[in-house]
Amino acid sequence: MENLEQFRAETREWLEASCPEDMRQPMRSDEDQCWGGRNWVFTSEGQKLWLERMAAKGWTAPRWPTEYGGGGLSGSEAKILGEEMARIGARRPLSSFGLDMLGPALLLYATEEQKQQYIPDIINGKIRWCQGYSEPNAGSDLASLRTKAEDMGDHYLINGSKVWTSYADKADWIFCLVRTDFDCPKHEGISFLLFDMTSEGVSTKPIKLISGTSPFCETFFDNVQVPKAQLVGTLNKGWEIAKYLLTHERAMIGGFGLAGGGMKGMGQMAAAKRGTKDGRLRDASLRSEASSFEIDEMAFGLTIERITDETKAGQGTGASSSILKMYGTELNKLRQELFMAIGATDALNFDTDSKGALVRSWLRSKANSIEGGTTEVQLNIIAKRILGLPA
Amino acid sequence: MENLEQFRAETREWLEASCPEDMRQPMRSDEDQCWGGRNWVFTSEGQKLWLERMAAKGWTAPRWPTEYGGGGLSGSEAKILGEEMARIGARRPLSSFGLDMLGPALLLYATEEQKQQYIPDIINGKIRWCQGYSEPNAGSDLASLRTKAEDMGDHYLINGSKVWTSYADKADWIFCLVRTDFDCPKHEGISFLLFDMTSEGVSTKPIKLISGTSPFCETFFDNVQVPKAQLVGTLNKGWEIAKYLLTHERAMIGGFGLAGGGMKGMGQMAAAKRGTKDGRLRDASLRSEASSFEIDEMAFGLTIERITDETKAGQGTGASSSILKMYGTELNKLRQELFMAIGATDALNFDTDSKGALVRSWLRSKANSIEGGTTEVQLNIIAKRILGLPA
Amino acid sequence: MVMILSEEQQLLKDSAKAFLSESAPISALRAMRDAGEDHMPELWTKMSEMGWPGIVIPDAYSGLEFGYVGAGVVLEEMGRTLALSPFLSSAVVAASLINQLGSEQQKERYLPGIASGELTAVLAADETGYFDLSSIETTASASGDGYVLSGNKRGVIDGHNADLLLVVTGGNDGMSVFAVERGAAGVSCETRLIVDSQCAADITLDNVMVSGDALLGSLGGASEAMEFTIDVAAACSAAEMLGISIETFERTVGYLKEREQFGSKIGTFQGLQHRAAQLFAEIEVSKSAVLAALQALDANSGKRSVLASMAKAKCSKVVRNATEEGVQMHGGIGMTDEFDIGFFMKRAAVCRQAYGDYHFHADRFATLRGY
Amino acid sequence: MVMILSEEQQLLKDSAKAFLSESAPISALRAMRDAGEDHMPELWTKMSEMGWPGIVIPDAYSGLEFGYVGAGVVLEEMGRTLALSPFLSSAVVAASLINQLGSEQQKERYLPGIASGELTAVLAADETGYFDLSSIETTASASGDGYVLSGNKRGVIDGHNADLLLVVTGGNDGMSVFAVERGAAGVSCETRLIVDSQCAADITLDNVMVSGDALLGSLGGASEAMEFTIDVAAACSAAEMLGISIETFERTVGYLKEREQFGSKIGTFQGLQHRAAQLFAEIEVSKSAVLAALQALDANSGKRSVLASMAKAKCSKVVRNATEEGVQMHGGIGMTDEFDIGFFMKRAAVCRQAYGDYHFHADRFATLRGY
Repeated sequence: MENLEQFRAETREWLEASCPEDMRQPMRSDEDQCWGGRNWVFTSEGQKLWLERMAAKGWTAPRWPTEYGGGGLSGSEAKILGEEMARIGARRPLSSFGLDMLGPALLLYATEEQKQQYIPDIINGKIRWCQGYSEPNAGSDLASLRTKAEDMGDHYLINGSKVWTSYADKADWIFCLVRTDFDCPKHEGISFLLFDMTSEGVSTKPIKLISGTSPFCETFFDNVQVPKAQLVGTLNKGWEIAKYLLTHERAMIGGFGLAGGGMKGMGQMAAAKRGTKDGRLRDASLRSEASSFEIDEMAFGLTIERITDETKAGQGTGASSSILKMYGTELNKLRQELFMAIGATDALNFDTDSKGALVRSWLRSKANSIEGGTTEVQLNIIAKRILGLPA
Repeated sequence: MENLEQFRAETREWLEASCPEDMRQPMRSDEDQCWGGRNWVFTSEGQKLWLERMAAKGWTAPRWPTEYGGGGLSGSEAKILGEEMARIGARRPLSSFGLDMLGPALLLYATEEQKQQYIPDIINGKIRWCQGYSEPNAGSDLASLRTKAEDMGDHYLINGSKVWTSYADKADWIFCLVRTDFDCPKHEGISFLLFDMTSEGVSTKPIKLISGTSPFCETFFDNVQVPKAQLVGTLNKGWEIAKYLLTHERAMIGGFGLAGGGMKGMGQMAAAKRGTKDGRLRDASLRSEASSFEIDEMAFGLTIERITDETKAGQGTGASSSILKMYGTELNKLRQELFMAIGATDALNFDTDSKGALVRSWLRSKANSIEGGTTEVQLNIIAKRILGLPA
Repeated sequence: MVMILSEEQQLLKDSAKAFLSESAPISALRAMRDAGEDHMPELWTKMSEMGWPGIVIPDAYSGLEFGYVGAGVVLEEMGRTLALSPFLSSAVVAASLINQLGSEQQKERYLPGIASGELTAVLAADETGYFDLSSIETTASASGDGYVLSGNKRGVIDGHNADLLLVVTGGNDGMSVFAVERGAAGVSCETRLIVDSQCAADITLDNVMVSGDALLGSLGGASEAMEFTIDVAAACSAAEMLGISIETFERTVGYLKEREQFGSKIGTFQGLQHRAAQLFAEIEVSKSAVLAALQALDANSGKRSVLASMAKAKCSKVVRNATEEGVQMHGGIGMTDEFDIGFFMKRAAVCRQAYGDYHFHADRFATLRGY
Repeated sequence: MVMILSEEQQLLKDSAKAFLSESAPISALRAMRDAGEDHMPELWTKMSEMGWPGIVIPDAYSGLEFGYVGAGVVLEEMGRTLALSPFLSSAVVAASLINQLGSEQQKERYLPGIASGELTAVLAADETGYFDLSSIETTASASGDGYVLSGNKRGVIDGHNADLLLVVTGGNDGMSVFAVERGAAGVSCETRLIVDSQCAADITLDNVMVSGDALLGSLGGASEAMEFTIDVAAACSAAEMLGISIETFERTVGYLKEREQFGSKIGTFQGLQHRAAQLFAEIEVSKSAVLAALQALDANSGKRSVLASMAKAKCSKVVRNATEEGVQMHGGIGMTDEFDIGFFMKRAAVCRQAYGDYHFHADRFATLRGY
């Protein structure tokens, strides 16, 4: 306990000294995130310094082993780091699919050489990764993928296409599910490959969403050569890694259900905008809806904490990522609906500047219950895997 | 139009003269209904007179043909009669499964002799009917019934049992689905029989519900002899009559979704009990819920009107009874929840006198979405028959 | 009142459907947007040739005097194809207000122009974004034979394209309405693109001088006519949302019948079947709500306001449900701009807010019902 | 705070589960009801032997000092078997109020008796039926060294069986609490059967004379302690509702796996699967709400009241959903008295109302959150 208090004090001091002032301001929009990578243009000197300083301590990945550049913190220490960052409103230094998704899978499934090669550049933000999972027409039936990797002796030859690849047009490397055996049930015969997006034969085409933004791409592979050393795990057993990653992704997307750090509560926001009467939000119907939402939001936030604590204590319930994904994304859709109601006619603005952010974010949220496994898929998983209901 | 105005004036005059004072009071509970039948004990002279007077004009069944004792009114006239009865708060003179269910089926499927024999006693309330449909373990799968009717030459021999028979212990006769052929798909081989509940071999056992009341029975048939003349429609084609009747039943149960005549609105009731502040219901959260409910209730009431009008105009949409049944019963469950919230701790009373009426009615309402075809069955019907979704 | 359309109303609906699917399909809206435009003047010309702008306007002022049920069935069809026009704002809402409040001279001056489609007018009432008419701060001061108007109006859809603004003023004397030419000195518009590809205008009135005959009705005497106008706007906007719900639902059910996943049509999954069936029932219920509200306007019945707020509140909820399910059941493709379903969600967002949102009308409903 | 049970808390939960399923299964409640009884004195004796009534009472007053998380896990298990006892009303709620407000002498006088189970006390606060403590009209007038109390208390569950009433008085001076023996002259009870087979008492205090040391704390000084007590009551009653939800849900899922209709197990129908999965998620979420509220009580944290009202509001909704789905998915048999599922719905109705219903706590939550 004393050590933890000491850790807290030192961390606080270091953060006070190291976190640039502009990295303590709330993010105004997604544009304020730092994604890193070969072609990243820092939006400010502060953003650059903040990433460098945090990466140097391994604190972009606080719990990963120090041998690959991670922070090597215990769970309790990492929690303290999070609390202390929240205390001063410090932004996350690096947003990254490498940190949130690929890294944990590499730590579990990759060879020592692969870990040495890929993990440090995830931690210091040198390489930006994207995820090649979904394919056209596959939809929720992810395992029906048809992108082909042929064994050409020293390399695989990749042909096919992916869809819903987040930021493929901005990423340096891709982690990708490919079919290496067509003569077996669909969940077998899938392998997990890593390759450079500048490889010859890779091309991307952004998909314009109803929100007007294009965070996703279609990605095409035309005779792309991938060295065999870039296969992770066992040939034809990639579905196991895929499932592990999907679980991670769900938990991450489920985090959408949480209110942003330091944000005002929904009800307070409504009261500030709509006005009060006798100390109560003027619109009684909106007040009821806001309180119902905040009750769920708070209970959901506590559920993430509880499940995290239970998992640490080895008491995890299995498909909890499906619960969090399903609940968190539905909650976020409701949150965005309430933002729209509070914003009233102003919220309808669709200008490309920050005035249109509200409605774009509202439209974007409708994908939450589709991406990373639809709400329906999560409900099926809960019904079958947790509740054991018959097929 | 002139004729209708004249009809309205005459009807108003007749009702004013003929409806006893105590039959113009709102019903306090189900106990105030008049069900008629051989063993009926009128609760007042007014109840007796009211039934006799209305039956004499055929106005217990206003639209049925005069040749069987019905009122012979047109749709517009019947509507006016209803409006004029509502105007003075006149109670329904006779509650009856004969009127609501069997009668319409007889008019459609029975022989002339059968109509002459059974319909007049339905109209004048001399015979009280019950309905023998559900069987133990059949549940929603009604057509899987196993009660057997063997052809014994001049009569059928009935063996088996029914469940959820409403008021079987108080009824004089039963209309009953029986299996007359076991060697065919389940929807075929079903026949529709009428017989006297005092027949040898018929016995009933009331089922106590969670509300503490016993409106339903188990009904047992042990070698009951039924004359062949009491078969309605074609042998083995009883399922057609059953479907027709289920549709009627659904529409009737869907009527639960309507507020009782002359009742105060939910919100007004809440305001009267909970109190107001600045002219608004004091509890803002309850107020929101009440207005949301009343909006649905009003829109639903209008939907019954619209569907009725469309049906009259030959524009009916098919499975509308499923929509009304599903929506109306869910609405009634919500209504009862709101009554409980408004009644607060007083509403928890479970005394057998009128103090316990609220909570019993709340408990009773939970069966609305089960009886007469569950909500799930209605949704299946809508999905498949109206929307044409694939099986 | 019998809750079915008369033969004339049904004919109008059928012809509106035929015309709109031909002349204003979704692809027309997409083309307009992609061209950077915010309205469809040619479509309005065609609608005007058919006399639609005169549907609710009395015969005496060159209207068709076809009533609100007529306007509603046209709006329902407009909701199905998302046709953009000043039909609701000018020909229905503004025309109704002028007809309620104006003198004989004023009606003669404005209504025939609106009925022909040559003049478009728009209500400039709200200043809060919440359609909170109790908070109007725009003032009218007497000045000579006329008035000077000052204030700010917010989020007036298509306001910058209208010829005439019906400016509502407030203050201690009560609400008044002035007919102000958009081009009048002191009137300025700041327009902004909104989500359904239209523009909304924030309008500033800076000491705008108007003559005495710009005042519709008496000074401070507009409350009753404004209540009527709110009812018109609510019921007719509900009709448009009904059309959006129906069209979105039909497209979604169509998709359920054709899309395959896990080796089956997704329409075979009971989870989706039940949600579709529930939504169908909700749409059936909102149909009745809309028709009753429109009929009550035509009859000017005592239940007019209750029914109008009921219809707006109900349809706001149902159209939200219908468009959300529409996107969800289409899955990823439903989120792409290339696919049409998102257009319905966007227009629905605008309709839900216009003339008072769910909370506004649920509150008004409760107040009208006495609690 | 780490959101898992400590080893001791888990042991207590396990032993409560074992004891209650053995000594107080649903069949015991049914037998009690059918015998025309309204409480279970023998069960209380056994619970007392195990020390349960002392769970939240400090060691100094012969309690176990096990805290609110401890009380909560026991209540959750009580919810699973619907065990009837004065545990919540006396040993948790009343004991907490005395412990908060009483002087050293008063605590020594009452708490050991409550901890041993020999003395039962009950809060007599509400007069409206809505737990509206701002409307308390019961008065306390000074009289000699003591006070005279007059007023009416409504719906005090098990009030006629308690030894001691904690009577809350109101008025301009603020709230005060008096410990009044139920047998005191001027106290009368009218009892009525309520839906879960207990009785509630409407209590009349007609010029009840009490000595000065019946006043807990200072005159008019009970507000803060009452807020704490509301938090205790809300969080612990939420724990009981959680137990009801879990048990009802498990029985329902069990039924889905065994019941056949249309030739299949009904658990294969995706419509039911999705609803069951959603309900499961809601129950998981309410588990966290309850644990956090209980932990905040033990820590007396600043978020205590917000969390308590959150937990009560959330669990009220979830237990309604769980019991409704329980009956619906069981179908006709779920409606029969012979089957146990209805007992859960009935107790849930009482828990949902007790110590403030959903609307009360949603409102309190919003107020505490500053809007």
